[in-house]
Amino acid sequence: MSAPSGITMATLTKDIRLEWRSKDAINSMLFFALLVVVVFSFSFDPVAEESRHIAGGLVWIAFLFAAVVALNQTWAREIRNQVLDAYRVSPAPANALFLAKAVGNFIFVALLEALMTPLFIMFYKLRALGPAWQLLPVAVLGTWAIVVNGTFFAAMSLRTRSREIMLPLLLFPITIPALLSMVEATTTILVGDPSTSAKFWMVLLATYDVVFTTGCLALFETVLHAE
Amino acid sequence: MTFLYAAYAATWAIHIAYLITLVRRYSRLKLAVDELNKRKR
Amino acid sequence: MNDPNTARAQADPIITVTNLIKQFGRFAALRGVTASFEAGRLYGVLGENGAGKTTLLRVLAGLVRPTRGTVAILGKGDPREACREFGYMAHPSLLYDEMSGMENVRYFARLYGIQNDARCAQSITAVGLDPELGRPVGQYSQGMRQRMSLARALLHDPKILLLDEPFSNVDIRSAREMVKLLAHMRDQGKTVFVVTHQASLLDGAADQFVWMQAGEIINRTPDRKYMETA
Amino acid sequence: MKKAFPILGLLTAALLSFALYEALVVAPREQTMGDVQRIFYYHVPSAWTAFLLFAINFLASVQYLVRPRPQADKIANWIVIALGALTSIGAYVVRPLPQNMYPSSVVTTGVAIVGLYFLIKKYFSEQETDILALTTAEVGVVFCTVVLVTGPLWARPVWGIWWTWDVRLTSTLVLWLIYVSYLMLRRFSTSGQTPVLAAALAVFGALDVPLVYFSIWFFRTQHPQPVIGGGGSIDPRMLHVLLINWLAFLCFAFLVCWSRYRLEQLQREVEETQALEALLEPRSTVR
Repeated sequence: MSAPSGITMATLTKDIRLEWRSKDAINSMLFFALLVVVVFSFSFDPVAEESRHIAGGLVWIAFLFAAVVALNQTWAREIRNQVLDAYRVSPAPANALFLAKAVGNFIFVALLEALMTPLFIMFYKLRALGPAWQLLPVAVLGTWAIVVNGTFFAAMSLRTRSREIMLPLLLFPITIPALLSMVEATTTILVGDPSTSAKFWMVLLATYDVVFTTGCLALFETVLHAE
Repeated sequence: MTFLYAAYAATWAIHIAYLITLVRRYSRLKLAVDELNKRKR
Repeated sequence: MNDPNTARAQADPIITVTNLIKQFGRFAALRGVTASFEAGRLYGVLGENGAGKTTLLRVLAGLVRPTRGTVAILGKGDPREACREFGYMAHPSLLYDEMSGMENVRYFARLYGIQNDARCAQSITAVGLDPELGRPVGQYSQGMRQRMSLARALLHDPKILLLDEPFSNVDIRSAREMVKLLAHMRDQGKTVFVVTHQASLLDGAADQFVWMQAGEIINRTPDRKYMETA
Repeated sequence: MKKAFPILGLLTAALLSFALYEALVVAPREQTMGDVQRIFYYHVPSAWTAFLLFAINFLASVQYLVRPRPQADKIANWIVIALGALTSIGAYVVRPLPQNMYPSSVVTTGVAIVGLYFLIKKYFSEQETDILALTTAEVGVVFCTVVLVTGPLWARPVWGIWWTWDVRLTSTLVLWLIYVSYLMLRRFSTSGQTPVLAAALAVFGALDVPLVYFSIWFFRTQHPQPVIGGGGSIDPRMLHVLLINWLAFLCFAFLVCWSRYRLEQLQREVEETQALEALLEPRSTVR
């Protein structure tokens, strides 16, 4: 029985290799992210001063939107030839598959965000007044919060009729506290208001990640095998 | 004052609407039960 | 129960199924199947569409939970615990289309904790395919895909093989080769279940034919002719 | 037991009308807001009832998930007891408590949660915990809708705005969203094990509640908003009327849950008999 981490790595490298080989998913997603940024920028054309107050919300809503479309594809390849059955029949633990898929999604969504951020900065003439380095931990914790629950609910919505719409329906209510933390942390950093700091929001995001990562690892087995 | 009565009325409107759906669901179920009993005899 | 030196022990029931019922809503896929199967036998499971053949196989593989009834594989109550002991092959290929046969088999080998590629290449050649074939599985013919899927099922040298329509869309010559391979495995002591509509292929190879109809086993005969004439 | 239902129904109706009388006439008139403050006597009890129902849903869902796995069952018992102890101690240790939460009420909730958990454990079979979870979720959403309707109706005359990001009102809104998605998952699921999926989502939803509360609470401290129901202590006579109303709503909720529970039980019995019939039908296979 090879260590679960071995299986996670194998699944992750397999996914990345497939993604790299077919590239069609990544290209369409990158173009989609670009569209989302442009559409958002058209609908709001704020002056530099104002944009600092609303940019946090806009950026994260755009990321969430792009992430949901990416998360819907998580299990597409496993469903096509019922490969999931091959996995369920094998002695490999369910959590190894989940972690590989979650980390794979994290890399995928982070890639989208890396593309979208410079565009946002350009379109909204953004310049962080507060400690800009704090944006990185907020982005990492926030993206993981979306992706870990997203992967879990994508697996859960496999068992429902309208699969594409079920994922956001399940994901958004549960993600509200994380979304609020990301938006508020980003806005506090951008506005650079000395009286408040983004620390509380980062602590809350970290707790959110820990709580839901444990929850996902505890419950994924039952969801995977609920045929 | 009207907001007070509106709020109270709304509360009961919601509850009664839900109870109506329960009653309708129950009557539909009753049909199925009767049908089953008929077939069993 | 497992007294080693008597003949009876050699043919100990490897799988016992009691009063197995599976219902999808109102459709009764399995209506109470009770049977036990000995090790080292090749069983041909025959029957029309909707007779419950695939459901029975999926219940044995632990992919489907029975509504009622019990399944015991190698003395273990829950098939999932015996998952290392059986190989499963289904109508869909259970392979990644974008990866070549070898890459697929190597990935699934990792799930069973098998690191060396020699074992993977060996199971691919066993089904008569070339391990070096670089083409992705998506571009294989249906017959080649079925055989690669069989290679994936044989990979970890399981005691039990659960094969759902392994010969569909496979040309007669390669189907006969597959049957020879399965018979060889049976001789090595493996228990092989083959769900198929081409029963004639199993003549002379299968030890027993299990006839299913409307979710029940209606007959178990040593050869196919007996059922047709009855 | 069947004939107890109408008697209880009459009793509850009487209690409800008495509570209505108390709320409209007996309760003292609030100086600043005037009579519109009386919405308080419907708004807050509905919220408390909804939270209680969602708590029962959470406990029943945990039961449903852990009962088939004895090892997880033991762990769950200890977690619940620890949770109860934690909230009771926390009530006195944590200063300042979020606005107008009295230590005594926090302790009672903590103890009630533990009590409810072991009550459900004792009297409900695995299948019944699933029915209980579905019932409490559905009726909980109805009470939550009431809260979300009466909230703005109260905010409008007093502050001239329909919606205020008040901590409790917003938490109730998020809770409402979570449990509506729970009900939709149950309706859209095509899986044989829908209760398992629903129980997993219910656990996720409950894990989310404290995070929702604290994120909005801190959000509110940064953007001060008018607060529904005032912050300070409450006139004892008003509290008296509030508790009567809450008792009345609890009885009403109990009756609604009971009938919805029986309805669901009957529904499942019908489905089972139909499935059994299909089982015994003459052998017709798909040609």
